[in-house]
Amino acid sequence: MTQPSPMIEVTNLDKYYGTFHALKNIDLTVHQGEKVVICGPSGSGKSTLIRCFNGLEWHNSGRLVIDGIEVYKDAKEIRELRQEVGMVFQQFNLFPHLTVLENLMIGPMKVRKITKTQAEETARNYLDRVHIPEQADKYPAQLSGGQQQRVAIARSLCMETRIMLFDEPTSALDPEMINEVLDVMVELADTGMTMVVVTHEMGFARKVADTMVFMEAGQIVEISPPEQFFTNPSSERCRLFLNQILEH
Amino acid sequence: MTQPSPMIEVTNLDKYYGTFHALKNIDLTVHQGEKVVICGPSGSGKSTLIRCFNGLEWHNSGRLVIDGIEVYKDAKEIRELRQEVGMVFQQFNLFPHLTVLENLMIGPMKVRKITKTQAEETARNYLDRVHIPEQADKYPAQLSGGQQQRVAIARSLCMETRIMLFDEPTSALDPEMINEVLDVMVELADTGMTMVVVTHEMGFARKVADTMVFMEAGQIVEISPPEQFFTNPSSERCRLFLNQILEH
Amino acid sequence: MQEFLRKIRWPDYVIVAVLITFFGYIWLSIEGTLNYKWRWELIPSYIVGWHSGREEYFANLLLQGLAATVRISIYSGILALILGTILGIARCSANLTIRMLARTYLEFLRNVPPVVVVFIFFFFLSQQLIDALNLERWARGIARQENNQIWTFFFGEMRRFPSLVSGVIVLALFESAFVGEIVRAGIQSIPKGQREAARSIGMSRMQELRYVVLPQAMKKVVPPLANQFISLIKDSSILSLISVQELTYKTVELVASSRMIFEAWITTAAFYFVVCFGLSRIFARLEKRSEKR
Amino acid sequence: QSATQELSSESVIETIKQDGVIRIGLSLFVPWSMRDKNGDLIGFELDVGRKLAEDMGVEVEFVPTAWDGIIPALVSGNFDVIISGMSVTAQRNLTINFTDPYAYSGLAILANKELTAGMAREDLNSSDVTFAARRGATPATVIAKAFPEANLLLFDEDGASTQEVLNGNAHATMASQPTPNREAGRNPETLVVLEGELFDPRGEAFGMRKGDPDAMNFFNNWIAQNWRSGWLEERHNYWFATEEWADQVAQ
Amino acid sequence: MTDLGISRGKGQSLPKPPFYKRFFGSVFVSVAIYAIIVGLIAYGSYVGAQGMGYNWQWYRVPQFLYRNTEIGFEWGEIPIGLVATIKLSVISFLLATAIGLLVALLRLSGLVIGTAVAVGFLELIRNIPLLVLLYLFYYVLGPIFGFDRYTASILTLAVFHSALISEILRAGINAVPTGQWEAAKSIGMTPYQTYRYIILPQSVRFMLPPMTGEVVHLIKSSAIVSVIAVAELTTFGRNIISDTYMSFEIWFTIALVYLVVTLILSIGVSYLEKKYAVDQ
Ligand SMILES: Nc1ncnc2c1ncn2[C@@H]1O[C@H](COP(=O)(O)OP(=O)(O)OP(=O)(O)O)[C@@H](O)[C@H]1O
Ligand SMILES: Nc1ncnc2c1ncn2[C@@H]1O[C@H](COP(=O)(O)OP(=O)(O)OP(=O)(O)O)[C@@H](O)[C@H]1O
Ligand SMILES: [Mg+2]
Ligand SMILES: [Mg+2]
Repeated sequence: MTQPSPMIEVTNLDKYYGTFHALKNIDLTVHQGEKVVICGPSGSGKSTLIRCFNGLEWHNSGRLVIDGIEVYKDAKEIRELRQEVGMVFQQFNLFPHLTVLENLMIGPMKVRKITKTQAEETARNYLDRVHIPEQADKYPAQLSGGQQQRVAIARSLCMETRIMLFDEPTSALDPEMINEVLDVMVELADTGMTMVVVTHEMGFARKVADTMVFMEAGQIVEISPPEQFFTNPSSERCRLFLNQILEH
Repeated sequence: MTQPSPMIEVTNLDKYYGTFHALKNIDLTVHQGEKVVICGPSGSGKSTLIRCFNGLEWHNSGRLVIDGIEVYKDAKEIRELRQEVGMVFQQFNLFPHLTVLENLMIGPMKVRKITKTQAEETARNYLDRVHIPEQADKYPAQLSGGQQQRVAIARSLCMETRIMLFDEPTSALDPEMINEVLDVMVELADTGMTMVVVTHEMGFARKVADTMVFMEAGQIVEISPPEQFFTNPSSERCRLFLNQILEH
Repeated sequence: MQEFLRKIRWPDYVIVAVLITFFGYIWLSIEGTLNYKWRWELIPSYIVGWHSGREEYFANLLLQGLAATVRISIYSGILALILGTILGIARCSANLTIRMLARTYLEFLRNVPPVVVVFIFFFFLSQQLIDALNLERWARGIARQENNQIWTFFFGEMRRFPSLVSGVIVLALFESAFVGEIVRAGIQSIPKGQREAARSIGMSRMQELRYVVLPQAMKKVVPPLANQFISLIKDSSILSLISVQELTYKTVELVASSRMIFEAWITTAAFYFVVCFGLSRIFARLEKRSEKR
Repeated sequence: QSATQELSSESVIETIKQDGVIRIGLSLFVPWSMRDKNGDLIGFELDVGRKLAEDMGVEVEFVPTAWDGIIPALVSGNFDVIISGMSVTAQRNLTINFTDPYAYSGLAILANKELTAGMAREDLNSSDVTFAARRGATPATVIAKAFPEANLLLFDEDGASTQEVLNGNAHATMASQPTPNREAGRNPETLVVLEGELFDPRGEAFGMRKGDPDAMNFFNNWIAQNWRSGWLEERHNYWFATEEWADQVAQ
Repeated sequence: MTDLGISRGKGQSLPKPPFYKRFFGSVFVSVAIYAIIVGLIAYGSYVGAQGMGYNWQWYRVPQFLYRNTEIGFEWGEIPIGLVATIKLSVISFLLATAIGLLVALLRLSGLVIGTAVAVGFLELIRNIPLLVLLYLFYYVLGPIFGFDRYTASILTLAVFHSALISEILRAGINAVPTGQWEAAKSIGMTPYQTYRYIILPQSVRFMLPPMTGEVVHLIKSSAIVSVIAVAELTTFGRNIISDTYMSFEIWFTIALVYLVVTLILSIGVSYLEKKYAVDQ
């Protein structure tokens, strides 16, 4: 694998919630076009880490460089950063008072200040990409979970971001709907988007991941390519975790 | 397979929620010691069906005979029925204001009117059986999900019921905890308890089920032994569902 | 301090300026245009005074009123709790008749102004009740006795006992509606799963209520009940309209006798504030502590 | 039992004798009744009530009641009689009975000393003079009738009109005695009560529930006696004309 | 597989619920019993009061609702009072909303002194009885700022309810899930844009029902200004009573008028609540 320019560089990052040490000395580099899958037990800090990547949480020390720009706590800078970094949440977080189309258009129109027609064109384009062009005029509450999550992905894509973060995008879904979302994510991966995904869907990880990251108790315990990660993880804790997950 | 006396007999059962036809013409017999696993897509009526079995819901027409007694909507009789039929819920539903031990003892003491010492003895006995004797004095909120669900199972067992119903007992659990609950259920199955389990854990189903039931849209689409169910289901819908579930 | 000053931003200064102007204006108009003669020095003697006849310290009007307010609040709080719990359970009853009766009572009380409710209850209910029980004679009998200190401690001046009783009844009836709603909300906030679990181990409806629902509901109900108690203390001031001798009424009397309008009302407001605010702090702290446990 | 016997056994006089106590309803109004520095009730009514009880040979119990609830409270039996400086009006009389008056008080003029220096009562009827009064109250109508030439400022409060006179914004106001006397006593350097006959004097009487001739007879006779003996007048003078009691109260 | 006939051998079919249970359980019977009980209570108190010598004069009540004089039709005191009450309430409510918005914004502003002032104001208002507040405004602040009883009542009601309204507004804003803030942030919106396009449109839904409830509350508390004789429904009621001494009849009529008005509004509230719950 050649190594293009790094999109996310984390060095020595620490993060506290009050006195609770949530992230301990994290080092991680994500290159352009790379797909990173993060897994680990509940409470290990996976969400906290990727929320740092688009400034929803602030690190207390260490360096975090996104696309060549170091992230500080500055309202204006961080807003620009967020336009480069899309995020898909476990709970979808669609805007319930707007239709699907409006959900997709509001970001480009209000933040990027593009015209309504242009925004609508982009929105319909991405709705196609997530395979639900026919739902454009419904409200989020009228959609199934899987459809909602695909809208959420499209909403991020509409901002034409260069990096996409996913925080357990399928764990709030019924088993039957997990696939349709994962399929969209696989397609997205094929376009060459830089992706950081927190998930326990190991089938998906096997298919798309360039790098697997295993976290525990706020630390990164293992970073390795998927072949090695699934067959021969270097840490005992990671092996146990995989067994638990894959058994049933 | 010999056919001992039937514990649950459902004939021609229909159930409406208002005008919504939730169960349509259900026929099912569960014999003593038999393990039945029910699966099917969300909203297909699985919960509704087993909730009829211990009178949490009322059928509108048809016959439902539990252990030889036909079930009508009569508060007193149904209470006796419930002492024969235990139920384990998806959300555990432990009593949060009581310790684990008190959770186990309150039923036998207040309903069966046995003495405190006796109740405690039974309770400790069943806590052993679910492998958490050391948690007796904690409150439910202090336990992990898996431990809570095992307490819930023990609580049902303490009533010395003859039939146990499980409604997706593992679906609210973190992946790591599913196993410990399933293990307890497998052990329970080995004791010869009559069990009706709604679950999507097909590994478990393969291991213990005598009969697999597949429901869709309020109807039983398929009843067959597990060998046939997993390898060669007779209905197309069922096959599709299994594919969905087993893929990842 | 440095830290604090650093956090202050320009709108803060605007706010401070507005406040200073406001209070400055009040001060100027009292001192300048109104010619009002402050007599704050008299207020303490109306709280605890030196009795010129009996030659001893005694609780004067304001403190008497405060004591009466506290008594009334406690007694009607207890009564309202009992009535309200019954009402709340009735609201969740399986029987439609009981539910509708409870609902009627409640809607009446919640949709009619407290002032109107107080007058209606006073003239219709409590006076009749007092007459029927012959409370007046009984209370006077006690007031004439030599050793009535205990009675006086609990109920104040025994000759005014009937007025205390009607105050307590009126207030309790009025507040019971709100307590009832709190209890009902508490009962209904218990997840359906809890009732189902109770039922599926064979409990009867009573057992379900007694061992599963009420114990949990009680815990949830305590904080809103505490707040309701504070409301009750405040609402008790309305009783002054039916001449119950509590703090507000005593203040009216004091103002009528001494014309210390400003001082008396400010003092009374401060009394209510201290009692209510103090209680709300205490309740908040207790709640936090019980949460920790 | 004959009808008359029945009537007299239902009289409030009977219950007073039975209970050994007379309950008197009153509402605080200086100097009819007020709280002294000890928080005890004093005033003209209290003297009247105590003497009445003493003459009847029973205890006395005063029931302080808000003014606008005093008649309903009497009707519903909270006390036996109202002795609270209540003047006799036709409207009130439709609902309760009144005895013969036991006191007479009327309106007096309270003037600013400086502004009205050297003026007689008649001089006030001029367009240079400004009166202050409470909107809708009797004084306002009386002023308009007695001093048609003068200006009249209307306020919502009794206190407000006094304050206006005190501040020199109005020459005079009118109020029922003894308020003017007291105000003048409190501010002797600025305020003065103009000499002369009281305006519109009305009688104040005891109020009773209807249909009780026995009590009516008893109270009327008691009032007549004490009027003749001069006791009522003496007490009235003490409370209304003098300031001897002023140091008992924080005025 | 199974013979249904045999299964009867062990357990007899259970009897249906007994007749009396089904009888008392039915809606019609329940409503009938309810009506009987309410009727008995009403009749009992009527006869009871009469027995105590109270002289019911309901026939005198209609003249206070309307009159047909020579001049023509004329509204009575009670409808006039009701209009006054509503006017008083509406003015107070508008003022209260303005003050409440100011206080809520101060609290959410993050300003050090601003927040402290807002909290101080809220605690002060919340811990003083409305009646005492009214006396403070009328007797203490009235002369200072030179306002009359009507202004004093409006200010009292507005200030008292502004504390409650500011809490409603704040709760409405806080009721929008944090996920919405995060989603808006993560597509790069500014705080102002987030408020404008995401938070406020959603929080209106949370605020509308309690705000309507607050109107009902305000109408009820407006009755207290009768204490300082401001012309409104309760004051007129008390005036009528002091003229006619028909306390029972008039109080019941007044209560009924309030009940009708507030019930209509309450029904409106629950309609709003349902409507917005469905949209959700
Ligand atoms: N806002 C917060 N304040 C305090 N502690 C927090 C906060 N958010 C998270 N934590 C704590 O930080 C730790 C890491 O949380 P995080 O959400 O990153 O875990 P996670 O790996 O995403 O877990 P999960 O799989 O359950 O989502 C947890 O112990 C959590 O309790
Ligand atoms: N109390 C109720 N009132 C009205 N409809 C209901 C009620 N309970 C369930 N339903 C409807 O009945 C149908 C069957 O519900 P049920 O809970 O039995 O499904 P399920 O198979 O258990 O689904 P899941 O896997 O999601 O638990 C669903 O469409 C549901 O919406
Ligand atoms: Mg997480
Ligand atoms: Mg279910």
